[in-house]
Amino acid sequence: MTGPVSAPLIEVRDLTVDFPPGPSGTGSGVRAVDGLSFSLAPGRALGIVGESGSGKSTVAGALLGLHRGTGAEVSGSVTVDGTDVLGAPPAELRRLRGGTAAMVFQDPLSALDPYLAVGDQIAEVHRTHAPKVSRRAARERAVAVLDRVGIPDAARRSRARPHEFSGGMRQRALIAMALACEPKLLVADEPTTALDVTVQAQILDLLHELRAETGMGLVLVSHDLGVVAGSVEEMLVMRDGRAVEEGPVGRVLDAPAAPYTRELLAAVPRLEAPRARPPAARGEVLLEAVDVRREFGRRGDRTVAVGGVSVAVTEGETLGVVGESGSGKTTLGRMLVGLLAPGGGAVRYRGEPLRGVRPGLQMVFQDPVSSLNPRRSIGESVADPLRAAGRLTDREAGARARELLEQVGLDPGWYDRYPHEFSGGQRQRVGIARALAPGPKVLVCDEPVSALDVTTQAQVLDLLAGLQRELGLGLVLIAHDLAVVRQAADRVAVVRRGTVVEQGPVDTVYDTPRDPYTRHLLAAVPVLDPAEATARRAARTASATATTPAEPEPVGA
Amino acid sequence: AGPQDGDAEGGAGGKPAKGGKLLVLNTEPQVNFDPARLYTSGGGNVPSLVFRTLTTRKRADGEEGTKVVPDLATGLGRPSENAKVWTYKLKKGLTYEDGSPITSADIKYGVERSFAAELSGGAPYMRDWLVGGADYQGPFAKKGPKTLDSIETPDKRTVVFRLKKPVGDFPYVATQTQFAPVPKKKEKGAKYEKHPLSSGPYKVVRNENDGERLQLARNPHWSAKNDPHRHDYPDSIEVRSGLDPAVINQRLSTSSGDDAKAITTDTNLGPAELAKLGKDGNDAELKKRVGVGHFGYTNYLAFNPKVKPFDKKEVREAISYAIGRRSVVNAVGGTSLAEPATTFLPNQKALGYTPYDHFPAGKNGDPDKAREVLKKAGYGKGLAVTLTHSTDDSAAIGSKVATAVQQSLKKAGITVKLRGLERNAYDEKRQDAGDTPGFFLSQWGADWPAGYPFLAPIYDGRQIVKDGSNFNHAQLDDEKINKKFDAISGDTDLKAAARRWGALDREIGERALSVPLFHPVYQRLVGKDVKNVVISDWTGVLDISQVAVK
Amino acid sequence: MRFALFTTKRLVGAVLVLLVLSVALYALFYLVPGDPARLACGNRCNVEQVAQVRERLGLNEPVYAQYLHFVQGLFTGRDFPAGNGVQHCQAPCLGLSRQNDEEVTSLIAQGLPATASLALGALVIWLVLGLGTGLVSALRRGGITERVLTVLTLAGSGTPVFILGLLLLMAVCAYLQWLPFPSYVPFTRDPEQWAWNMLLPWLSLGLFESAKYARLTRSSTLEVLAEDHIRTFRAYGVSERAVVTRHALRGALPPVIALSALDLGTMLGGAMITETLFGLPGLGRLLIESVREVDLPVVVGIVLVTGAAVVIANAVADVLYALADRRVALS
Amino acid sequence: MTTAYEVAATAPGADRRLWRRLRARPSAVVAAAVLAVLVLAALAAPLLAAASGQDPDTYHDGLIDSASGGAPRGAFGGVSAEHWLGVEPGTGRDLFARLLYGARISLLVAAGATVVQILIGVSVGLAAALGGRWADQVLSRVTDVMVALPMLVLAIALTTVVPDGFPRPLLLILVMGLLGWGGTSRVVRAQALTLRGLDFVAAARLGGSGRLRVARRELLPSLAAPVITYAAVLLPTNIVLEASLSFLGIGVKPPTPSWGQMLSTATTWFRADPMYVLLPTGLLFVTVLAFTVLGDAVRTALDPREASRLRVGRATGRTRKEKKTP
Ligand SMILES: Nc1ncnc2c1ncn2[C@@H]1O[C@H](COP(=O)(O)OP(=O)(O)OP(=O)(O)O)[C@@H](O)[C@H]1O
Ligand SMILES: Nc1ncnc2c1ncn2[C@@H]1O[C@H](COP(=O)(O)OP(=O)(O)OP(=O)(O)O)[C@@H](O)[C@H]1O
Ligand SMILES: [Mg+2]
Ligand SMILES: [Mg+2]
Repeated sequence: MTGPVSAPLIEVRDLTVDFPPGPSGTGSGVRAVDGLSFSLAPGRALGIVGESGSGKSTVAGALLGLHRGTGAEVSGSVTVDGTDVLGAPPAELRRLRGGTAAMVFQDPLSALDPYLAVGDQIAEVHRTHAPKVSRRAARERAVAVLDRVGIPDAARRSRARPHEFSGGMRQRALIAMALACEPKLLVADEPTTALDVTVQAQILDLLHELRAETGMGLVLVSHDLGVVAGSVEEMLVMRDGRAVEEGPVGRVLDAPAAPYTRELLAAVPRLEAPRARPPAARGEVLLEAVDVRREFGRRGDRTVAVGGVSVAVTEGETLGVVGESGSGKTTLGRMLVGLLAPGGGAVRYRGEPLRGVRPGLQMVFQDPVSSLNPRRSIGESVADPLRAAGRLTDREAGARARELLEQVGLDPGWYDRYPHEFSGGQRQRVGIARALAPGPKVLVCDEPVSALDVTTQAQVLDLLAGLQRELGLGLVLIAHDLAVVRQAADRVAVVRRGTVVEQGPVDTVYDTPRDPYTRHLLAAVPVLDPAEATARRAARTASATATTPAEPEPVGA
Repeated sequence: AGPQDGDAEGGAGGKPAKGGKLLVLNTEPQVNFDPARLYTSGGGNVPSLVFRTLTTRKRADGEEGTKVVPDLATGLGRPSENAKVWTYKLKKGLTYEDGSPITSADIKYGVERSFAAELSGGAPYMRDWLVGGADYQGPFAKKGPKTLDSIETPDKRTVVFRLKKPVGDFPYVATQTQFAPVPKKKEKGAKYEKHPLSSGPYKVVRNENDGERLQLARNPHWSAKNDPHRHDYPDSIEVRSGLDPAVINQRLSTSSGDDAKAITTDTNLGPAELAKLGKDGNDAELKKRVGVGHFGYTNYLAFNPKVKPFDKKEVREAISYAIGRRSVVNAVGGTSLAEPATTFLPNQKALGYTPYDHFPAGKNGDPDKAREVLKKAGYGKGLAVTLTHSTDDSAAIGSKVATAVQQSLKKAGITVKLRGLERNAYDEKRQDAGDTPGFFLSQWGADWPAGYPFLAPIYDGRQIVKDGSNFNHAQLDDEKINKKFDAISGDTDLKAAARRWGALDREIGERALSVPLFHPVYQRLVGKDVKNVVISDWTGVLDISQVAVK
Repeated sequence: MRFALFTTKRLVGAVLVLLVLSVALYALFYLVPGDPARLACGNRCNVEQVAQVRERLGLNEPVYAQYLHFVQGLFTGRDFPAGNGVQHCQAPCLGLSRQNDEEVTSLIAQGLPATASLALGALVIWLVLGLGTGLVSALRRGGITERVLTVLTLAGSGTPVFILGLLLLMAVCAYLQWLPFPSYVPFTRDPEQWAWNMLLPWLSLGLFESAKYARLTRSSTLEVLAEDHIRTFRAYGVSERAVVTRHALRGALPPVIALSALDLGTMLGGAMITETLFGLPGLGRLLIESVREVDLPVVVGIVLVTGAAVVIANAVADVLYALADRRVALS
Repeated sequence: MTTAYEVAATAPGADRRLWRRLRARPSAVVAAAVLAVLVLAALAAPLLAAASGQDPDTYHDGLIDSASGGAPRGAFGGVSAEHWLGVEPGTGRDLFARLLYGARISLLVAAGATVVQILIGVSVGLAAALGGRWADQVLSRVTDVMVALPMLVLAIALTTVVPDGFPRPLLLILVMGLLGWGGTSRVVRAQALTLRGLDFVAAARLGGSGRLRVARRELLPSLAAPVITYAAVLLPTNIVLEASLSFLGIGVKPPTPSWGQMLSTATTWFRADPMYVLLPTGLLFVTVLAFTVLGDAVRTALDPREASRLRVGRATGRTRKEKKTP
């Protein structure tokens, strides 16, 4: 407000952020951001990309002075719309936060107060920056912005509490909160990471539209190059707290100067990439689900998680299962390995009905963090199934576990280490080793790579493919990332709300999708080419105006 | 004796006058308020405001207060047939709180109903003494006689009791609440206590929380004319019980607000409060408000000679020699709260106190003499015994005394193992004639100030109770001694009888069947506006019927 | 509707457990030394009298029969022989006190007001003190204020009630003479006197309990303050006071409410020591006395009533919790 | 899910880190030191008492004033060269020795009771969480009632039922332990229920582990942190509880001293002999305080939130180091 019009909206000079050892002397200090400088003109959009831990969120936070009072040591200078963020007095800082620059956080599930109505929260923030506004007017404003971000029936929904909103709606609400104060800058830290591709596309489109409408600046933080490609003009690639490459988005993606950027680009799985391996010969059917169904909850609020699905996996074959969040993929996977009893239909393993778990069917879990017991060494975790089976002596089990670790590409010497000492990709490997321990015939992998960096993703997928070849495993690969499935699966089943809408060989389904839903999904996948992205967005907007806007999303996604 | 200066007007001094509200702060709730169920010496304290009895204790300070005086009756009773028949004549014009007359039949009925199982709890003497009393089951009994023929009411004012044997103490016994009149038509069984019909100066207005809160008001039909012993100074009396003793004493000593007009009828000053009294400068005023009371009571070590090694008299003697009474007295609060005892009978003329010390132990015990005696008995190398006691210290038969005994016997080479029992278990154990422990703490108090109730239950061989509550712990059943009990108890000359009881106590003492430890002394504190404080040696507590708050 | 169903289910479960519990209590107190008949009869009863009393109290029946009669009385009421007539005890009949034939239900009804007064007042105190100090110390974390408050509240919990209460009594009533010594006045008789007289008991029990609540409030406030949504409001420039009062407190309350309901339930069984100390005619005192006198019907009666109170409080706490925090589903 | 996982993640191989974190808090260090001194003093009670030339049982009738209630003669409750902390009113027993010996019982009973409470609580809580719907229903209701029971009453009843030869400290441990496990069981059940939903439990089941094995190998290690934290709360509570039981007359039997037993006899003496009250009260208070401070410290140290995480400071906060570039 105070700065001259021509002045940059953001001016970051030599920003360094150190996180000192924890307040009670834990760990060593971390230099999260190291001498970073960049600037952004008003109304422009900047994308910050980089792998996990590269310092993206720290930079985003520094723009609003969020590190003040946390013990982090910040040096350099950050100026946003003429305000010296690091040195401004508290009142001015508070005005900046929300008033000048608003932040949209990564996790929409937890970023809203669970106890208050969404509308009230937005109104509260609005009144913080416009104290003269009456309570009532603030509420009206909240409804207006909610309506603006596409919440259907905004007046009614504004009285709902966050848990009654789906993930996409919550993210919209957060954006609405930002809009309520009419900021000049929107800082969005991974605004779509937790969301489905279709919802992600909607949110990105919304941001795009709002920028066009209000002329605000945008800083978009993401680890997904595709997300950034279609939404910003400029791009900053970070690694270990430093800028690796910076420039207009088209230039960086087309002709990356830094080797790291090239590496990053190469690892991104592509929807249109041809399959890297020959299709597996269809062998004997190992595992088969026949019209399985499963419901949760009691009479009052029943959800049908899986409503009659039939799939089959043969030896040496990979079956991909794709679908949006909450479509029942995990439930199906758990039924396939016997962790969950089907509520109807049957699962057959080698022709016999499955009752309970069995060594031949194993699963690799979605979340590499919670799937390992943090209190047990990884070797113990891997050896445990062997010990439980009781066929091997303790010593033999240990030896076998080491072999397995080696097999998945881990150093057997790490046997005694604990999960927290490993990266996500390594943990996922441990999970695979453990699943292999009982000598399974079929491995169900529930989103084995969704939590991983693109580079790590590629490694894990390679590992699975190798193992499959070696052991002749039947694989079920559950994923919401369509590109991943295209790369790794032989056949694919597209799930929507607990039923399979389309099933067939990968190429057929991807190249000539028959079901509209499949087409819808494919269209929502972000692409790396900015031009292509703009074209797709136009197409999406056109079809959205043609049909009704996004269908109401299921609650509790 | 009453307060320090001994005059009967304690507290603020001046003449007592009518008016005001008296507050009574007590520890024990008056759970029972039925005259049949009460077991209180001299008709109790609060109950005796409501229940007049044939005779009553004299409301006077100290020794004078051990005398028995007529109450409803015109005299102390006329003995005949060698004190086996006692005849009482009621005063004229006696009425209940509702104005209806009190008749001799009501006295008879009151005694009869105390035989009912529903109304158990009273003193056992009538059951033991009245002709036919042993088999009578009270007026509600399904089988057997409904009335007791040995109580006769020849006319409305005369009641005659026929006893199995001569009883010289009958006038004392007639002070108990079982001798309060109960009109048969007001009988409500166990519920009678909700509203017992008053014959005394006050009546029950409210009884809440099972006797925890009592509200008494003047009985308009009571007349001082035919009750020279009680007074009705306060307009109303409120009894609040269930209070912590320390709190009661603190309230009385602070004496602020209503507490200035407060007394307690069951709470003694504790050691800590006495220590405070001695130390603080401004406590002259407080000391004035403390009255000293004596109640015939003895705490003693009891032996059961049927149990080894207490069958050897030398062992019992050695323990008698070894006992250090100073430690024991200190354990219960020092010399202000206990007097060391060498006799079984407490130091009261009415009881027949005759001093003796058969096994002199001095203040701190005589361990050398004890060892010597032990050696004779063959325990030269020392002796290990178990002392059974209660875990409840409030009655001074608890762990504190036991530990003091343990410490003093240790010096004589006697190792004492303590066996503390919870109150009920302890009572059951020591009163179980078949299984009495060899060595335990016990205590005994007088049901009335005379030798008979003090000695007979303890040493009369006929009083050994097989399946009930036995107090003849030593299970002494000596023909010669039993005869003496019969002879003295028939003596209607109470003074002469007292002397004879004293001689008997001394004689039994030689047998070393118990080691008297101490006689408790009571220090009673009253609020600062309380007047006319009277503490008799019969009850040892302040007599509520004399108190004035104006 | 769901809450009602949920509560009913919990209650039914609890009633069953309470019945089982009463069996255990019966058995336990059956073993307690001290012949109840003899205790009821009095000190100097002879064999025949004790036998009569035993028969009258039904103690000559085998235990299981006694227990069955008790349960029967609960549902249909019971008749007891009394003097020249019968004493009818209406359902739910918990029996008669063995000490003086009072109906247990009426004894409980008489003791309840004092106990409830104590529990409710103490609840207010510990909520005010606990929430207050907990909040302040959460806000001033690491500061001197927090340390002082921590030590103060701990002083409450580290001093047994019987010391704390006595010290308060002596300080306030004896030394400073600010208040007369408390003596219970029923609320219905004189609400003002009631409050003045309950003040010290409330304080001593409330202080003792408040430490727990201060700590709970502090930790749950800190927990909420560490949650992501707090970050949102701070990042939008909302003032710290609003963050704490509007957002953190709301999240910190449910566990405090839940624990309060529970403690309240437990306390209805009588805060024995406090009642003893202040001479409150409540259930706690009655209970202790009855245990001493092996007055089984009273003991069982009070324990059952308390048990029921706690179970109800428990269910209420769960419902409150779920109402306050919609994220928690009733299960 | 993350929060549940954080529960599990509290101290993965991080026991060393835990120590480091604890050491970094001065209050925790002081508390630990106080407790160490107390425990050592309790263990060495006979030695220390002998060093002062006293024992806890001998009466000194000469040191008290029999005429005024048995209060100790001399200042500060009879402090002297022989009796460092004075003597007990009524008996003249040495207070220093009695406090030392008392510490043994108080700490032993509190620690023992805590162990029993934790053992039962953990077993019941785990069984409820893993045993299926019926087991859960039954055990949860039983737990409700356990929590509801007036512990003091049952304690009174139980102590009278047990044969009197039974060692009292053990009895107290059992009574407090057997009646006081409700809270632990609830905590454990709740934690176990959340943990049970975590993937590593499913993984263990897939690996062929039965319920017992899952409980032992997967859940128990992760429950350690919350249980330790809870135990740190239970311990001081149990110390006070022992005192309360003694107040009601069902503590250890004399002449064995315990703090609670001393306190219960001391209450009336606080004006006549303040030392007699203040010493055990003070000790009890210090112990409870130390346990609580240490418990809080352990809990914070075990709190995963202390680990790195983007925190947003208050607007009023300042960055610690501000280098302004021109
Ligand atoms: N509050 C904090 N305390 C200590 N270290 C921190 C803190 N926040 C972040 N870090 C560390 O700083 C580095 C950069 O973190 P940052 O969150 O900025 O990365 P990021 O690029 O956003 O990663 P991601 O993609 O996983 O969100 C990491 O090593 C991280 O562990
Ligand atoms: N244990 C459960 N209890 C109740 N509802 C459940 C349970 N597990 C899953 N559901 C519901 O069943 C539906 C399908 O869930 P599922 O986890 O199988 O989906 P998903 O496709 O794996 O989703 P995501 O991609 O988010 O992992 C959802 O609506 C979910 O809320
Ligand atoms: Mg980030
Ligand atoms: Mg899933």
